[in-house]
Amino acid sequence: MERRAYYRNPVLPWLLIGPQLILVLVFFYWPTTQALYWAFTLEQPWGGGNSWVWLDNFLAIFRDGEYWLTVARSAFYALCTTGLSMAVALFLACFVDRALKGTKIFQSVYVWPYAIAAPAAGVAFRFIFAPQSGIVGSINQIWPGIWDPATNGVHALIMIIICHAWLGIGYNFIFFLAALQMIPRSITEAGAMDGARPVRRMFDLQLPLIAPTVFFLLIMNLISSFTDSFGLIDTMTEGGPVGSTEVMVYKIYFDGFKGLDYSGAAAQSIVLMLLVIALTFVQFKWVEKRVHYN
Amino acid sequence: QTKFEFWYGLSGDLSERVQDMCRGFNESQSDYEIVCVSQENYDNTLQNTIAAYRANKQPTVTQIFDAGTLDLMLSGAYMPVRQLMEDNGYDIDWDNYLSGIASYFSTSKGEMLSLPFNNSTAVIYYNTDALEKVGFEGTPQTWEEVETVARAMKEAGYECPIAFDPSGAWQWFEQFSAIHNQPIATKGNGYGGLDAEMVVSQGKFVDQLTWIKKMYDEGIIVHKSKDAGETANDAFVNGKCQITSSSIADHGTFGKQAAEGVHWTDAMLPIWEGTERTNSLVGGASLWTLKGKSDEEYKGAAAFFNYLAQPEQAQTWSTITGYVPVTMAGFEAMKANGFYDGAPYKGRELAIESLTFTPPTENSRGIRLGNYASIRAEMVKTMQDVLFNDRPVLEALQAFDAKGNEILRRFEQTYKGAQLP
Amino acid sequence: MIERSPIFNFVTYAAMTLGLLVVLVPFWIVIVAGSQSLQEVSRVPIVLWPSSHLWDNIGTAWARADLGPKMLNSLIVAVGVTTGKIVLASLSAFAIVFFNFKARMVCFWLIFITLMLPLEVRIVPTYAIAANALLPFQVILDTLGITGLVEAISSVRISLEWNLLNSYTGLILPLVATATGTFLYRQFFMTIPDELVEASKMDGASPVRFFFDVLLPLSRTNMLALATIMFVSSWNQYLWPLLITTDRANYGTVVMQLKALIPAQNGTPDWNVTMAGALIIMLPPLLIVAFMQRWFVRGLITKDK
Amino acid sequence: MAAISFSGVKKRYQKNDVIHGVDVEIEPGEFVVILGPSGCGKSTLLRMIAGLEEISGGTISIDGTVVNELEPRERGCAMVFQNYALYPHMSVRQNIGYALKVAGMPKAERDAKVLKVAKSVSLDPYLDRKPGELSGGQRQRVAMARAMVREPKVFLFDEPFSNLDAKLRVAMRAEVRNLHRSLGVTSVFVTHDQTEAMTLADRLIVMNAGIVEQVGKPSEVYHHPASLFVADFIGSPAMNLVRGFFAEDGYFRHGNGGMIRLPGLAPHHLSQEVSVGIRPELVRRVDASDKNAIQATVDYTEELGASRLIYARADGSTIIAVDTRGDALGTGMPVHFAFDEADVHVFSHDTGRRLDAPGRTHRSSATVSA
Amino acid sequence: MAAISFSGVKKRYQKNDVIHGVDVEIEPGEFVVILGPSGCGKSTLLRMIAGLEEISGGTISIDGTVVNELEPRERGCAMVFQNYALYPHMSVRQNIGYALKVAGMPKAERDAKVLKVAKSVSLDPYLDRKPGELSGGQRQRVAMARAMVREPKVFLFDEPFSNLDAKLRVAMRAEVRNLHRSLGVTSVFVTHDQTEAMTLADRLIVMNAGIVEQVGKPSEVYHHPASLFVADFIGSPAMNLVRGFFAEDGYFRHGNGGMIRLPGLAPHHLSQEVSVGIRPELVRRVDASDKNAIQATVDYTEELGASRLIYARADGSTIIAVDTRGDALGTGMPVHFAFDEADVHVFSHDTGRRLDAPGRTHRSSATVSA
Ligand SMILES: Nc1ncnc2c1ncn2[C@@H]1O[C@H](COP(=O)(O)OP(=O)(O)OP(=O)(O)O)[C@@H](O)[C@H]1O
Ligand SMILES: Nc1ncnc2c1ncn2[C@@H]1O[C@H](COP(=O)(O)OP(=O)(O)OP(=O)(O)O)[C@@H](O)[C@H]1O
Ligand SMILES: O=P(O)(O)OC[C@H](O)CO
Ligand SMILES: [Mg+2]
Ligand SMILES: [Mg+2]
Repeated sequence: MERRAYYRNPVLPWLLIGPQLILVLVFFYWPTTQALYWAFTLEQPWGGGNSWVWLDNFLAIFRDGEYWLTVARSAFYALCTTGLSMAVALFLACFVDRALKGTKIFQSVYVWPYAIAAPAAGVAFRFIFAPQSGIVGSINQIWPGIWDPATNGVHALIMIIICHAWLGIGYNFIFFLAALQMIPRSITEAGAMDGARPVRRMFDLQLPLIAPTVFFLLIMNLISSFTDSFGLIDTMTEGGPVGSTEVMVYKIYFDGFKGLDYSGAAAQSIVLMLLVIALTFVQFKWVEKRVHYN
Repeated sequence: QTKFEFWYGLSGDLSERVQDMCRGFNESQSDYEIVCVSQENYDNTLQNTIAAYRANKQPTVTQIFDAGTLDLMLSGAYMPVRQLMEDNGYDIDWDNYLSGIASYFSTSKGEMLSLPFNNSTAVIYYNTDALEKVGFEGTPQTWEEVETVARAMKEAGYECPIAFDPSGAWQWFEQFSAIHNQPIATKGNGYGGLDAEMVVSQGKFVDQLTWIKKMYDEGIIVHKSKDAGETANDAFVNGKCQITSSSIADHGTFGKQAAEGVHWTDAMLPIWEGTERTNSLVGGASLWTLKGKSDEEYKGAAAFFNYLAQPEQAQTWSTITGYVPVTMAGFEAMKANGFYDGAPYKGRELAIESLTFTPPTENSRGIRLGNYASIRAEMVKTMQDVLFNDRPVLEALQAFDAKGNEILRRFEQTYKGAQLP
Repeated sequence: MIERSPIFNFVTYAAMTLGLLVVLVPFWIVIVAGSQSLQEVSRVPIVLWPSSHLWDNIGTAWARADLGPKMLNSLIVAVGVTTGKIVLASLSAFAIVFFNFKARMVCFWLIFITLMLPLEVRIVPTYAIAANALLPFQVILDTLGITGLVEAISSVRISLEWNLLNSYTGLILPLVATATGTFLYRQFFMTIPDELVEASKMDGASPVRFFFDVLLPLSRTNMLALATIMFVSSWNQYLWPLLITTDRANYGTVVMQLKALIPAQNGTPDWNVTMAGALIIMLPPLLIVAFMQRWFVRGLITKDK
Repeated sequence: MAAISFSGVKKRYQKNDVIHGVDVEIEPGEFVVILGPSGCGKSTLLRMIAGLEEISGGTISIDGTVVNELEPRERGCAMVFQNYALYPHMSVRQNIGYALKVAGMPKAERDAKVLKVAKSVSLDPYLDRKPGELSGGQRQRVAMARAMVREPKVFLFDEPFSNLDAKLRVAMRAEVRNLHRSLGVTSVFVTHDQTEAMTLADRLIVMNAGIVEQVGKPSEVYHHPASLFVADFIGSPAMNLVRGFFAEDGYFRHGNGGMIRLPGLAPHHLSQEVSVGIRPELVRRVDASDKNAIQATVDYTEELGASRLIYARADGSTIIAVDTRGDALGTGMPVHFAFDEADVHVFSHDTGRRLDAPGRTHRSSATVSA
Repeated sequence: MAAISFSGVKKRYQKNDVIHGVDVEIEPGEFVVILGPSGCGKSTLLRMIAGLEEISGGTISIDGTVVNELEPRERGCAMVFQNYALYPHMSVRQNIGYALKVAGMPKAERDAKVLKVAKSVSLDPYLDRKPGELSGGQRQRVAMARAMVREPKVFLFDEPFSNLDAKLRVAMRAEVRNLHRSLGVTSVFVTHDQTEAMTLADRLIVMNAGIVEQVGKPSEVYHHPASLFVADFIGSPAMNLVRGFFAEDGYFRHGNGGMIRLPGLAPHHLSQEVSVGIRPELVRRVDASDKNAIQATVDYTEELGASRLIYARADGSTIIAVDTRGDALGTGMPVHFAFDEADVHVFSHDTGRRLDAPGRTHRSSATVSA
């Protein structure tokens, strides 16, 4: 949308936008440039100096089987949390969209998980899923060892995925509900007149019509799976056992700040940033083509 | 009055003891005020020190664990302790330090770079009631005996004969290698240069880990860790587990925390029958003075070091924790006092005995590997991998060596051209 | 809705109730466990009904994790970030939307790109600046030769330094720098009809006057929405405070303290204390979201268009 | 048998009644237009036929079957929505064929049918476009094709032209008329636009506030409004209406004090408050000499091109007249009007219903007699 | 001296010219309406007066001062926007008083002035409401009061009624008219609604595609359109227009093969392609016996209540006529039309301009002669 009414002033806009630009330059562009520099050098942990190594850092991570495992794990993690969270949220939004009496109460509670800090949820879910504690513990009493995220990597991953998905429910729900409510009621009614039953309408009409939202959420969830996962993993498993819950962000943190390999971490960071930019770019391409209601 | 900071990596009870110490120093004089900040654990202390140093906000004194020693040595970020003390007019008898300890923190020429402070070694702890129950007199000295008593305990209904925490790579792996005179890396565990290579998969630790795995599968060794909700130490002091291996530093804590009715004792780490025991590795940490502070602050630091070196202080510190006295004189004095003869301190002398069992060999004098903290973390993963994921031991250790070599090469490249001091 | 059969209605309520359980059970467990004694919480299976020890546990957690000063820190950071974002975002969005200057789109994209990359993703780069936030300017001055020039003239060596480690500035500023707010404001400003701008021009108002008299009052609800979102997200920050504060005692935030509350750090599996601690830590943002629901939902939604 | 029959149909939303009991029969093949002001319940009534709205009371039958409890898909109605409600993500072909697809018709058969219908409304060149790529008129036609393809028993239209511009509306009106003529399917069309209603309807249902005011042919409704509401609502400019009493002297005395001689009507409506009305186009401008002339003062005139509207005041009431005489009139000038008593309508003020003198029917079509 | 004068005013956006050079003088106190189809540049022209749009070429003067370079606030214009553009967060009082506040007028003085203006448009009971709490017509009045309070030299209106419903439009029309009459300020009013334009204007400016097609009184524009565009654009239903040639035999032969006898016009327009037109209301329905009768076949009719439109075909062209006779006509029935030659307009096909026979002026107002 282009505006018609503008102000013209040679100085004022710069004064207005200046502070923000400075912050962005200082905390984003400069550091990113510097990280880029790190990624092409070997930086001494104590900052004593560095040497230019061209693409060695990138080659090192790309040659590292474990790195690819982490990438694959991140992808798996992202897909699972995204899928699970969006499915639950969509399911709820569809029913809430029927707007029966009292729906408002359900609706407002569904938003709550949005407010919870990932580490807080992590701590809570860690208790819920602790093998010896009271909730899952009873199952373990019946079948000993059936659930043990402390030693079983798969269990640990499942535990984090569930927690992450839970955290995302609120956000996804809001967007789905808004998208569903934005569909003109007459389209649903036209579907009903055409003989389609609710489930059929869901798949033939509502889902395709909220496709842009689905896609937007897909991207936002994928991005959030790179970010929120840190707090969860750090409070729940610290990447273990045996690195089975180590995802890309966690590895960056771990290699960089725990392993003191700033250069390797910087290279990983650059890769991750490119990945996220690529995802966002894909979304924008899609949004351009988004469906319009007439 | 000059204020200066001291960061340390102890927490819980030990952290309280450090604070006592700091208070003592502050009360003993009025020129300086030391501010002691706990960074929770050794890893954090190293990381935070580095972060702070890069930001020019470093403390004057920081406590760095054994595994970070080489990192510090090459950092160029420290002021050698010997020089510090000389500059400020303190005369310290550097030769009085236990030789194993001194060599860990000194250059190849013997110059001490950091001040040994809380030093330890690993021992094994037994629940004496459990030993009694299975009819074992004294304490097992070999792994064969350990296996026998542990099996017997299992028979006798103890659910957790041996507590094992994979994050205890130090005691289970490094100390094992040292007392069995096994190299971890070539070039004398790195003392010979930055180009050392890992050799763990070629030594006795392969069998040791195989044994651990076997015991674990039989339920004789039980996994206890923070992740699992209870650490090995906690399980031991609660009486849930009967045998554990840990630092002598915990001797004091165990004494305080042992649940009612839990009786315990310690022993030198067991060795396998048919092997010669070598001295064990010095553990714990030393105090490093960082560059970039004012002369006044250095004066304070020197005064603090001097305070710590006073025989009374050294003795108090050893008493309230389990850390060994770091000077010959201190040890002799305490022995002469009869400190080690009765409860609750009996057993601590074993640490010194272990540390000085033989003159240090190439493999037991210490570890001089770059970014060793990361290598140790890899060992933790490796042990978990074997235990939890049934990864074949040899394969796992070969992978560990490979990974370790990567870290070493990276370190070598990062400090290209640097010489070990 | 068209199909109004009672069965379908029943299915709807059943599904919604199921959803309610999914969302609420974790909260419930936190409250239940947080109110039990050590014995109760260690019981297997656990009794899923609150007990009477909530205050004790909160007290213990409060002391153990030193939550008093940490709460204050969290509050300072959250309020600081929120205010900073709102001020900067509204000003820059105003410039981008209502002024026709050449670099408008360039500025927009410069800011916008940062939106795609949350702090966690660019943690290493951002950390690189923590030591001295003014380094970029120093480098610019150095390369332009200004440093040398000034030194030659006045024999004062310009050395800009601004350390962020262990400071509120360090906790706040990098978070303020993200583009979310600018973007939200831009979206909102775009919906202001041209005629309103023109009417104010006809009425003789200057741009600044327009901003304060018309734009700000109109964006009140948006401001609330944005404030809620920002408050929640900055309160919930974890990784950045973790890195930037080595001095946890003085600059730690509550969320960082969660880890300190997990049992096995201290021996006994006193999950009751942990949960009580988690409860107070998650409460402030939860309350805000619950109360501001109406506005913040609107704010969230406008984010995507 | 009626195609659609309403019997005592009521609708209530929560607390407020919206339809107060409608009884109407719609004959097979008829084109019925429901006309009324905004909010009077037109859409509600239509949507009750379609099954999109529950019926709170009474029954609706289609082809003799009570449909109250049937789902929309079971009623055999097709509907054209105000904003067309096309499926924006489907091509024209898919839009038109969706109902058939849902019904499980094989693809080949379906495509043939869609093509046939599309041709009949000249949409065949656009079958692969999305609705977003069509003009307003074309979209409108897709909506109609979608309704037609199901061969419904009843066509329902809810203000289908309200989003179109004036020119297109006229064109679409013609299309709907042709469509109805060629298919002969019973149709119900809702609008609040008089011109649309008048030009399309076989029969009009005029509604007001949930009540059916009049049912009848358009000309009947125009010339013979059954109630004060209809008289006022239909026709633009609106009918001149004044309230007052007839007196025995043959005069009508209105509220503002003036009087009009209406000797033919007066005797029949004595002693009750009534409103009398006459359409502006039946008010003739006459010379001052005309014996029945009412004198008035010009308030203002509105130029309409072919004619002009005169707003004038006489005895405190405003009179609107359509003037086709060429001579200009300025504000404040005197002007004279006359009309035929036969063109005057009388309504009870109490009931709002039309009052016809016994044995007298209003002439059913107007003649301009200037 | 003209209140507003345009001299060679041009506007170009990036690449495309939107106003191609306008020269018009607006007299003090005049009410001028700019009328034209959507996109023809009406708003652009108005906004150039207001100073909201830069002037790309030519000059605009207000009261003799060239205002090209002045800021909006310096031009002494007030504007009423299409959607009113009220400040939604301010009360009516604040809305009206905002310009005064910006100008720095003390509160007491300001309040008095606002009250006075508000009273004059009957807004005083609503002074403390927000625009959201007002009806459409009230908002409209706030917009006007806001413009009035500044006592501008010129009032500008940009389609101020386009968001109102039909009844309200008529009422607001009257208000604007009264306002203008009582204030006597020069006003420029933009609309694309003919009725609005015709009924409001002292003078009309008809625009098309950035060009002024005609400037004149409403009746002049209606009865004497200066171009084919104006002829076609003004009037509803539109003028009947056919293209063809006049022949020496006194006949007009149109493109579809038919011919019409126009002996009076033919000699003047020989050998050039022209369009001839006649307004539907000047086409009389006559009996078959009428000597000038043109025979046609009814296509369909549209009932308008007072009258009906007949759409018929004769010789391949469509003729629209307004019929007020009472007898019904069905599709396909024959019908006969006649008209006066004097009512016929002739336009050059090349230039689109009106062609008048030398010495002949079109009679300036129509008389229905049925
Ligand atoms: N879902 C609803 N809940 C409550 N009242 C409603 C609902 N839908 C409609 N109404 C009310 O019912 C009355 C009739 O509405 P309806 O939509 O049938 O009017 P309409 O004649 O179609 O008007 P329009 O010409 O504006 O479309 C209105 O007063 C409206 O406010
Ligand atoms: N900012 C702009 N940039 C480019 N072209 C523009 C701009 N504003 C208007 N136009 C073009 O100028 C022409 C005239 O626009 P204007 O708004 O004056 O039309 P209008 O006569 O007021 O139409 P309407 O009745 O639809 O309001 C249109 O073709 C329009 O597309
Ligand atoms: O627990 P401590 O202090 O004896 O130290 C053990 C190890 O040496 C740490 O690396
Ligand atoms: Mg309706
Ligand atoms: Mg316009």
